Formats: sequence, C-alpha cells, structure tokens
Amino acid sequence: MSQTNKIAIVNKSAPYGSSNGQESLDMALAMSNFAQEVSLFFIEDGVLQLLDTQRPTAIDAKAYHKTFKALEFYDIENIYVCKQSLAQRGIDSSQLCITTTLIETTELPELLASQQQVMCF
Amino acid sequence: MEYHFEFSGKNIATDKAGYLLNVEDWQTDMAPTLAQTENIQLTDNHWEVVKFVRQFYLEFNTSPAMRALVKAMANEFGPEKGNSRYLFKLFPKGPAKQATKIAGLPKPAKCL
Amino acid sequence: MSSFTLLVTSAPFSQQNAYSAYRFANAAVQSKHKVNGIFFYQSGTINGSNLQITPSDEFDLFNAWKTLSQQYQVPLMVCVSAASKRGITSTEDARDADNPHFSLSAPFESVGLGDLANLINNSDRLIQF
Amino acid sequence: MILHKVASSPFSHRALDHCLQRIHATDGLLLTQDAVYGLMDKELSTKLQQLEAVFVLKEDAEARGIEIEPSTIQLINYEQFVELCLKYEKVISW
Repeated sequence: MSQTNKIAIVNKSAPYGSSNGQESLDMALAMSNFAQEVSLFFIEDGVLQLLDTQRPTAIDAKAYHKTFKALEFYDIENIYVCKQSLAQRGIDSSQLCITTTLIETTELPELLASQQQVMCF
Repeated sequence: MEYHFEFSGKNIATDKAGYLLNVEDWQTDMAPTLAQTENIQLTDNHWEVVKFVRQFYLEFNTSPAMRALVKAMANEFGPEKGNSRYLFKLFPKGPAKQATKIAGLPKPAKCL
Repeated sequence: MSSFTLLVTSAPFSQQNAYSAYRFANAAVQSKHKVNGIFFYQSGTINGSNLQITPSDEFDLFNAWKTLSQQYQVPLMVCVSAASKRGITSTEDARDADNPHFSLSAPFESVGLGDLANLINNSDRLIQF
Repeated sequence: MILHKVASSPFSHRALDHCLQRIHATDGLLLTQDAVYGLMDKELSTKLQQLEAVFVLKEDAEARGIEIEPSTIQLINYEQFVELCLKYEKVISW
C-alpha cells in the first residue's frame, strides 16, 4: 500500500446526456490534487467529450471541456484516446481540444496493466 | 436569503460566504473591497495572484485547486512564487479560497 | 485478510448497482476481509438520503447500509459536492446554504473526494458499482 | 490480469461488446445484473466460451430465471465474487 496510487479513469460516455463526463473530470482533478497519479482514457462515446467546437451553454450545460486544457497543471499528462472510436464517429484527432496519445482498441488492457485501480464513467 | 453589497451605486449579488454570483460583475477596483472582507490588504504580490487566478478561470472555466495553482504560478512566475508557502503567506486561509473570492470567482467546490 | 474500497455511483431503487454493492460489502466482511469504506459519488449519493421511505414488503437498503456500517464499522462516505447538487445535504451544508432542510445524517458522512483518495491508498482493491 | 465486470444487457447496451473488443486472453469476465441475459443469445454464448475465464453471478442469474448449462462458464456466489476480485489484479466495471 503506497502513498500514491496510479489511477486510470476510463471515460466512455458522451458529454451532456448524463453527468458522467463532468463528474469524471471532477474526480480526475480531485485525485490529482490529492497526489494520485491519474491517467485518462477516452473510448467509445467518451471521445465526444474532447470535441473542440462544443458550445454547451446552448443547453445550459457547463462548458467543462475547456478545463481539459488545464490538465497539464494537474500533472495529468497521460491522456489516451481510442483511434477506432474516433474513426467510427468520423472524427479526426485535429478536431480535439487537447493533444492526446492515440491508441488502438486492443491496447487498453496493456496500458491498464501498469495502473493500480480503474474507475469507469 | 439574498446577499449583496453596494459598489459604485450598484447592487452586487453574492452568496452567503461573500463570493460573487456573477463573474461578469467583477471589476478591478472591486478587489480591495472584497479583500477587506478577508482582512487582506492588497499588495502587488496579491494583485499578481488575483489576476492570475481570474485569468485561469476565464480560460479553463474552473478555479485552480491548490496543486494546479502552484504549478501554473511556477510556470508563469518561476519557483519563488510558484510554491505553496509563498501563496499561503499572501492568503493565510487558503489561496484557492481567498484569491478566488477577491477575483470575483465562484466559491470553490467543498470537495476540493 | 484483504481490504476494499467500494465506489457506488448509482441511485438506490432506480438501478441494481447499490444493492449489488451492499451484497458485495456484506460478503467481504463475512469472509473476514476489511471494507475500508463505501464511497458514494454521482447519483450514488442518494443512498444517503434519510428521507427514503421503503414499503415494508421491499428490501430496505437504506437501513441495511446503516446496520452494516454499525455492525462492522464500515464508514459510509458521501461526496459533498455530488450530493449537494442532488438535494442530499447535512445539517451543516444546509445551514451554509440557508436551507431549512437537511437529508443526510449519521452514519452517513459528508466528505470530500480527498477522503476517497485516502481510502484507495489504504485498500487492496477498488470496486465500482 | 484484469477482471471485467459487466452489468447491462447486451440486447440494449453495448458495454459487453465494448468490453469484449478490448479484453485480453488472460483477463476474466464477470456477468452480473442484466448482463446475464447475454447467455440467452446463442451466438454470444458461443463467443464467450472461447474466453479463458467467464463467470456469472449466481444470484443475478437465478433472479432472472436464467439457467446456465454446464459449460466453461462458471457460476459464482458473492463470496466467490469477492475472492475473484482479489485473484485478479484489478477490476474494471463497464
């Protein structure tokens, strides 16, 4: 039992239909603030959270996607996005609001292997 | 209950703890008044942090938690200002809590 | 003996997750493992509402949580931010918001996400429901 | 080695599918809650049998009237569920 844990947070939900995305980000920021080492994964509909052109005020939702750009200040540098999930939705990585590491679908378990705990939202 | 204070003949709405309810209501000259409620006399060093925190919020739509504030300050002003001892000296009750209030930002989540 | 942190992110009744988490916690303590804490997040915070009324012929999860907590010293921790947004507030949180009502009381505790970080640090496994 | 826990029905949600696209050969799969309905799908059942370790939570299957034929799929109770979480290095709940 160490003082710091490597925690993976897997995001698989689209941003506004549920609170999953926003509360997952709150979780990531809090875990980092309390000295946990956080890695973020965006897969399936989760990749939609990263689209740069979102304007959620149109539906009275918080523009939490702007906060992704602040992740570097929270020392969250490992941000992985599923290549196939982007392709399926016709998204090019240049349309995302932050720079990420693109991974193959099948790479997820290997990357999770080096993590101690996993949360999924 | 509704809370507010008067500034330049206008009523400025706040929450019970004195944080502005509307970020856009803030103007630079309002900071000393807000600082007074925290018993802080603003120096240039305070101003630097207050402006920095407000800029952070406007850009990222969130107030920086302590750890992020330290890192972002270090990036911008170097390690002598980007450390928690320096920030706590300026804002003894917690920089994340007090600097955000003076900068007209929402009350940070209790969670953090 | 191993130790667990359970993360409950779903509301009671609407979904089965909280019931599964309760069963899991019970099985873990029966098997002499330690449950360091149940952390309620997102709609899971509604598990802490002391305004719940369960028909007498249905399983009373709210009271089951309380019994589990008292019998095996399992902390029931509710994320204050997630809870407040959903009308789950302690007397103190209600007072801070000038709200005459509160809906969270012992053994459920109003805590921050930092407490979850501590729980995780001290547990062998984190299981989410 | 990861234990993948799935709780939603594959007939209306894609969690099981998303999990199966990513599961590693040495990982374990645990079907709980509505995910046990997946066993009613012959094609899916066959696919699951190709995995090394598939578990079904007994109480959840029984509650839903799902009968599990003796196969490579193992029925477990809550005590075994607890031990399974310890056997694998971590648990992901899809």
